[in-house]
Amino acid sequence: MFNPRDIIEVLAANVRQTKSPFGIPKYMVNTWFKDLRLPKEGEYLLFTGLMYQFSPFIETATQYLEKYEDTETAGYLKYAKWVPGYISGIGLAMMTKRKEKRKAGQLLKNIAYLLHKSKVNFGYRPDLDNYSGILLYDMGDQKGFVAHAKKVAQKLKNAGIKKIITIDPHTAYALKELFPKYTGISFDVKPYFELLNFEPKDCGLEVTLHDPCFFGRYLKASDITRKQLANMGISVTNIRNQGEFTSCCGGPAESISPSLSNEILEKRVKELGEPGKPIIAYCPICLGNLKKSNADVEDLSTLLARHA
Amino acid sequence: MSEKNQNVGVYICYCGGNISDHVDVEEVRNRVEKMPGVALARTEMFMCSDPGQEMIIEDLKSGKIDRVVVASCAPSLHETTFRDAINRAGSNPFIYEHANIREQVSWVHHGDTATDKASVLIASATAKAKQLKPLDPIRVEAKKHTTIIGGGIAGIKAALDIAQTGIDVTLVEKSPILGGQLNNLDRLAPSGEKASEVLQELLDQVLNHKGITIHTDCKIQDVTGYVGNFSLDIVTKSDNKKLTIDTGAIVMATGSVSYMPFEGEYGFGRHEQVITLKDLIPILKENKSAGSVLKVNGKTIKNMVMIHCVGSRQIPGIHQPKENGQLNEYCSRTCCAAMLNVSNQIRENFPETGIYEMYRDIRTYGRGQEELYNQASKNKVIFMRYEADAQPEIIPSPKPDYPLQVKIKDSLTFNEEMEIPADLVVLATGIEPDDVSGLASMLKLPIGTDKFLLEVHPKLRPVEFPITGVFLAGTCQAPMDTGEACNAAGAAAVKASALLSKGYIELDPFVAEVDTDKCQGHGACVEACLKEGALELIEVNIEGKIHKKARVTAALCLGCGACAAVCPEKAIDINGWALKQYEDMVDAIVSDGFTV
Amino acid sequence: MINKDKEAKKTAMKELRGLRKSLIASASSTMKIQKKDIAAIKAFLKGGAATIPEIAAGIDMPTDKALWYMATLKKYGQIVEVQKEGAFFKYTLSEQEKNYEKAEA
Amino acid sequence: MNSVNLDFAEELKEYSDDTAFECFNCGTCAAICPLVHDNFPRRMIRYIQVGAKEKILENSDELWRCLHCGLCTHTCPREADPGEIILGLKRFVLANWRKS
Amino acid sequence: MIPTDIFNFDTLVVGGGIAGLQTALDLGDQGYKVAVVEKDASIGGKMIRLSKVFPTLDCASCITTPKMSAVAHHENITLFTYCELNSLDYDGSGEFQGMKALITQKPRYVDPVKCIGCRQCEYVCPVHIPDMEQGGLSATKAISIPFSNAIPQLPIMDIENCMLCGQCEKACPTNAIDYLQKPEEFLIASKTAVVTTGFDLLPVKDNTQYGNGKIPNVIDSLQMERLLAPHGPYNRVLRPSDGMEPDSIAYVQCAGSRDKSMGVSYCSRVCCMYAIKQAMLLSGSLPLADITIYYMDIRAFGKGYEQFYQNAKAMGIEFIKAKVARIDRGENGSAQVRYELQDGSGTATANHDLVVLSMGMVPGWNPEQPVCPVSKDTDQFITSIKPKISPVLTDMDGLFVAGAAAGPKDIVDTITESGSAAMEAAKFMSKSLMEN
Amino acid sequence: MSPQAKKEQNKILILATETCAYPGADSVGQAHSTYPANTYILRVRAPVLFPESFYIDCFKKGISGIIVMSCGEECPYEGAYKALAKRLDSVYKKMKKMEIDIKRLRLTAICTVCNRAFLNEVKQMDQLIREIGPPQLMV
Repeated sequence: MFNPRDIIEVLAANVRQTKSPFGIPKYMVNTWFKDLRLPKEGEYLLFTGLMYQFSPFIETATQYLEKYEDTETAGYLKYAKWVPGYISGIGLAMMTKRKEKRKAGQLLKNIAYLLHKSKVNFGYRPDLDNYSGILLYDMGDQKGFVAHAKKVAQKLKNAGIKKIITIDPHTAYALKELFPKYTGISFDVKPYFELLNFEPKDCGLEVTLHDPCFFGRYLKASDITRKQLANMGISVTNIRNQGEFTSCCGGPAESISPSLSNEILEKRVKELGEPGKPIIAYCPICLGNLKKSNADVEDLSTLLARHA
Repeated sequence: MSEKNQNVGVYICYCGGNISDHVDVEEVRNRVEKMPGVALARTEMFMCSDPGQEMIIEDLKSGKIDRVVVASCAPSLHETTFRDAINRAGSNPFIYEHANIREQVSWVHHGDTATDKASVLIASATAKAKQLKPLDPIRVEAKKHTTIIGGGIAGIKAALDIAQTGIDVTLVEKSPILGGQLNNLDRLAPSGEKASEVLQELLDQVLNHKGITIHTDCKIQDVTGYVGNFSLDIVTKSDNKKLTIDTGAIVMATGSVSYMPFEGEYGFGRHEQVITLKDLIPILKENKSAGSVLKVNGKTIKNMVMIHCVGSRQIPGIHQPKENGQLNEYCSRTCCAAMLNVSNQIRENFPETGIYEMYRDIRTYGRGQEELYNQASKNKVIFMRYEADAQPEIIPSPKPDYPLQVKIKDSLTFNEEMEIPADLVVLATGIEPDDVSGLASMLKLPIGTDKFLLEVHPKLRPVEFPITGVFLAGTCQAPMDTGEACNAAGAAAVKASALLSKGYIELDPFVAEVDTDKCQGHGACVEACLKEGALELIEVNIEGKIHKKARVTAALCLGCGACAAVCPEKAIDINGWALKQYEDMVDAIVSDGFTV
Repeated sequence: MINKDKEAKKTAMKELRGLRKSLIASASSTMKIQKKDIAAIKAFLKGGAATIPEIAAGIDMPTDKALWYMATLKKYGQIVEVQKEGAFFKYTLSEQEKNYEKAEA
Repeated sequence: MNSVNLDFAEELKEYSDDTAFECFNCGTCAAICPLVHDNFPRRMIRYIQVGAKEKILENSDELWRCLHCGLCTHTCPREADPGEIILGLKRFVLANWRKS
Repeated sequence: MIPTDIFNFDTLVVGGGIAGLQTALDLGDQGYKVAVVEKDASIGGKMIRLSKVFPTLDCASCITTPKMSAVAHHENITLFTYCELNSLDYDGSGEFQGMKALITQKPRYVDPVKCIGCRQCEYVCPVHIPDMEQGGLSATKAISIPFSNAIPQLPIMDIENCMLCGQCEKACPTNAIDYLQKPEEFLIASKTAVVTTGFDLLPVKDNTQYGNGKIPNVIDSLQMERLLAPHGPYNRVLRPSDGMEPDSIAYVQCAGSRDKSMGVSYCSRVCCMYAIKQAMLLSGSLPLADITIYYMDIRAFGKGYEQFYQNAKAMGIEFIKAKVARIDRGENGSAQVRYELQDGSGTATANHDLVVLSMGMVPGWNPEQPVCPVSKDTDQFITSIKPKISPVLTDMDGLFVAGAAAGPKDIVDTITESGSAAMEAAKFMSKSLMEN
Repeated sequence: MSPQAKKEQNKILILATETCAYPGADSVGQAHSTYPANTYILRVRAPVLFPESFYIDCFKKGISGIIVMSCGEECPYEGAYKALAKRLDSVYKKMKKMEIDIKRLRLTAICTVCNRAFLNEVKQMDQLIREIGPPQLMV
């Protein structure tokens, strides 16, 4: 296990310097929208929080960290914070495969497509789409989080944004629960799948849904995804640990202890695998982590886009 | 028993196949018909049906029979049905005997053996029936008056309940005032009513009720009599005035006292800062001081420790018994909620006074009590848990800012030894029954090993004593809170009211009866009798000679038959269940029905 | 008069059967399965006393279901519990049932 | 032997709601936690209750093994919100580190 | 529709469990005319379904049956079993001013006058259904008398599972089968009413932590009562998954009680004692089995209870202070419980052949407008307006409550409270008598 | 009386208390559990009624075995059970003197639903008297 103190300081410094926990400049990460002609204005603002975009980089970072966990080198990590964030971040970016990056981008494109097909009036502003700071909050760096969140929220407020569509559970939680509490700025926040509206059809599929902790438990949104799937004729097999009782995939532990993360992942995959159906995730961290297990996993947006 | 031949009518039921599938009912009838003493034997598809019952009534009315045997299902199902039918025929219902040929024959035996056994059982029932005689319920005149002993909350409530149904009540209290333990309490857990207001609400009604006479400052000197007709001699303590109360029933509501810690128990008596919860409550009641910190005897209480289970849940070999050897192994039931209630009051009124509660198990079992516990947690009362064999230790504090330090091996903190500084240590002392041994021996009331008065059965007869007409309510029975004591009082009151409402009491006719001709006055029966006062030897003048004869007080007789077993002359027997009857039944069984 | 009552009852019963059609169908299919299951258990027990796991394995039935039938057949006197083997009890056909079987044959 | 610290709760207030006192130490959170099997998070909560600040700082690395999955909070019989308590402790410990 | 049948009584007792029976007896003995309305096919309530009762360990049936039969034979008491209470309210409009209860007699499809309780119908019925009187652990027939000592001894036909095959009709010796029976409504007018509607257990299926009732050999405490009862489904204690005699049995206390996350924040009051009692009975019938009780606080508060608890400890029953956090399917039919070791040595899992959940108690009846306007407390049990002076008083004049309808309660406290309710009802009636 | 009626020589007399054992025997009937038919159950209020001579006389009359089924300590008659137990002790003494096998007399507690215990008692007594036959004390 890495010394948490070192990790937090690295992340905090990165966010401070680059607005990104991994020190990767936004222009290098957020590219998915470029060949789409998305409107800038709309009733809703699509706010990705960059979580999906980060996921391939996190994977690379984890592979890197895994090698050094519990070795002497682990101790050197603390020097990382003296290296300007963007340098290490660019390094990370270079190490990450292009194919993985493209895949992550495709998920976002799918979501834009789904919203569009559901006739949701939304716009996208890359300048307003920033990392929410949630990792700092989770790590206990309250000051760092609040400072960052205030900047992000203020920017949105200044742009006159009131309604926001989020994609991943962490960003959704940050915007819905934490921003009002710590920045004093509130928005009407909805996860994208709440706004989808398709003609009912019968796909005749069966899947197992992995509810992320934040959607399942904190935001109690797992019924909405089930309703959407039911509408498509996709039935969800019930497992014991779902909805408010969902189990962690182990993803968030990656940065602190990759081996612990793997241990939890193994347990969760066993639970999800029991019905023997394809596993559907709807959180970039869960998706990335579950994929490590060789299980048949895909993102909710991919499934929906294929059948919508 | 008269020797004249009785005419027994025997009625055998087919039970729609239930019996007749296994028992050859007609064959049984043939055999029974020939038995001596049997006037007639009939069969019917359903004896319990109207035509079946009518048949019996007809035969009785026409005078063909004067004893009835029905052979059918278990007596628990239809004994009363047939007794009622006989009653309707104008006959005495006790000339009836039941033969159980379904549950104990056709449902458990098959073929010829079933038929044979049914015949024998009927023969035996017939043998008994021939010995039956008409019986009348025993009626005892009863005074429509109840005496309540003890003027605490249970006594007051019972008095009021009984009086409101129209029965006169006398309430006897040993102290000069009514109210008992409620006088020592402040806010009642869990709902926080003021004890004084609860008490006053009842007192107002009791004092104004015309049917209730109150004697305070009184002692009971003697009790005589039996149900419906008790007599109590009481005397006032201050001026020695004597008084006799004639009463139909008695309710024991003698209440309880608080456990007194021995010197040194948790530092009690050695450190002035160690007090009992009972001592703390009046301090809180009077403590009107504003400010955010509790003051006791002028001293600021920054932090206090409350210790549960003092004088309760004691374990032999671990706890120290009292001088009389008594160990309170029971739970005092009320202290957990009372402690939490006080803790909440203190934390809410004096937020700068910290509280540590040390417990073995938190027993907030009652309605609203768990909420009290939760509230205490919300109020930041800190709980620590000790095992019975590792009690907290109170020592003088090594630090100057607190007088005491409490050491505890806290199982909630992973069995670590903890030290808590304290300005005050409060002991939750348990409930002990008030000493009523004198009264109990006067009334022959049983006392349990826990020294509380002992009811007949906690579920069948929870507010009754084996002595008919004497009831119990409240904390003389076991620890209970105000609401529970009032419930117990209501339950005792309803029993007393039901008993006395008619002005007389009907008792079972199945009591012992002495054949005075046969009785030689040996007195063996009196010795064997299980119920004091039910049997006695009296002297009778027969033709100028004094003879000793046994006499039964029917109102006290249990009807167990212990007397019948020991009489060398067979001069005493139980009506309806006589030994002689059983002997005849056995004869019928051994002879397979021939000697009936 | 009696005939008239009989007719009326017949019509009412017919109506009732119509009304409860789906319930009756599901009850009879349940009954058929039960009959088969019970017959299988009894047939197996003709080969001698057996424990629940043995019966279940022998007739390919889940153990909990086998126990459920066993408890029921025991209650209605068709099966009796005999000796214990390890942590399990053995069950066999009751005398009554054996006689009945004989009579059938 | 541990002396209780009566003032720690006050110190912690800055970082966390004081729901720790609502905990009645049933241990559900510790047994349900999928990540840490060492009496965590109850150990931390109990340390808050008895004011064992040093113990918390000594064992602080454990806090970051919590992923904030929320299962403890979801199953807490008293609704003491262990998940948030741990988050609060992270803040407290981090602030302590940064101070030193 | 206004029912034409109106029955007049002094008191209506709603619920024929031990509380209702005791209330009825205490009123009947004083000469009041009492109606007892029971929703089940037999009176006796939960108590008649129990094995033995604490702390005396006498058999529940032996205590309940005499009270049941006393009520059934009482000249002042009338039983209405298998009846649904549709509404209960004070009615001051007409000539009669008092409680009016609208009741539906549910059809048994058996003529109660003709039936002699011979059970021939049950023997011939070809359809087996789970016997809920036995916790579903064995079967009964689609027409059956609910249990051996039921009062009245009348069978009930379960039309959901009846094929209308006519076999019962043929077998009945008294032509009591009536397939065409219809529900019948009637009114009971009474001066007072006592609600003794008792409790239910929280359903295991709603409890995810303990497996939603899907883990084999995890049963609730009432099912365990049946396993221990002399007339139980197996006549001995076996685990339901495969009939094995369990070697290790665990009790999970506060399953749903004292637990806001599971829906009941209050203490269910009786679970500690019945778990200890069952543990004692088990160690009697399975002397070699290991028995463990996982608990938070042992609440042995009543007369003789603490001594009972200490005896259980001395008998070798293991008490572990821990709240079980979750139960999982274990190996070979066992169930695995997970709990914290409170001494600080981490967490543990333990495998048991049989796990009994001491599920929390919830009200057996939910009076809601317009059925009955009596108030409920936050705990959903009927509010007691004078919890100190008389816990049986509700906010409706003339309507009283007793037993578990006024909060979880053991049998001893229930019987006492029932006496108290009978007293209040009697006082209410004699008061109005004097006023008139 | 048909000739086949008198064929059972080994009779068991059961004294069953009205509140416990007698309904217990009924409960066995409700369960349709069979037991030997040579059992004759007498409903009694409290067996303390029977003097020592009653038991001896029964044996003299030809009863092979007697089972006293009481309520045990839960007897509704306070103190009766103790007196009964004492009574039976002296009956045993007399039986020994008269060389009657004391196993012919059993005291047991049977509750209203003690089916298994009831059946056991009857079975054991039946086995016993089948082994040793009726008492040879005929007067």
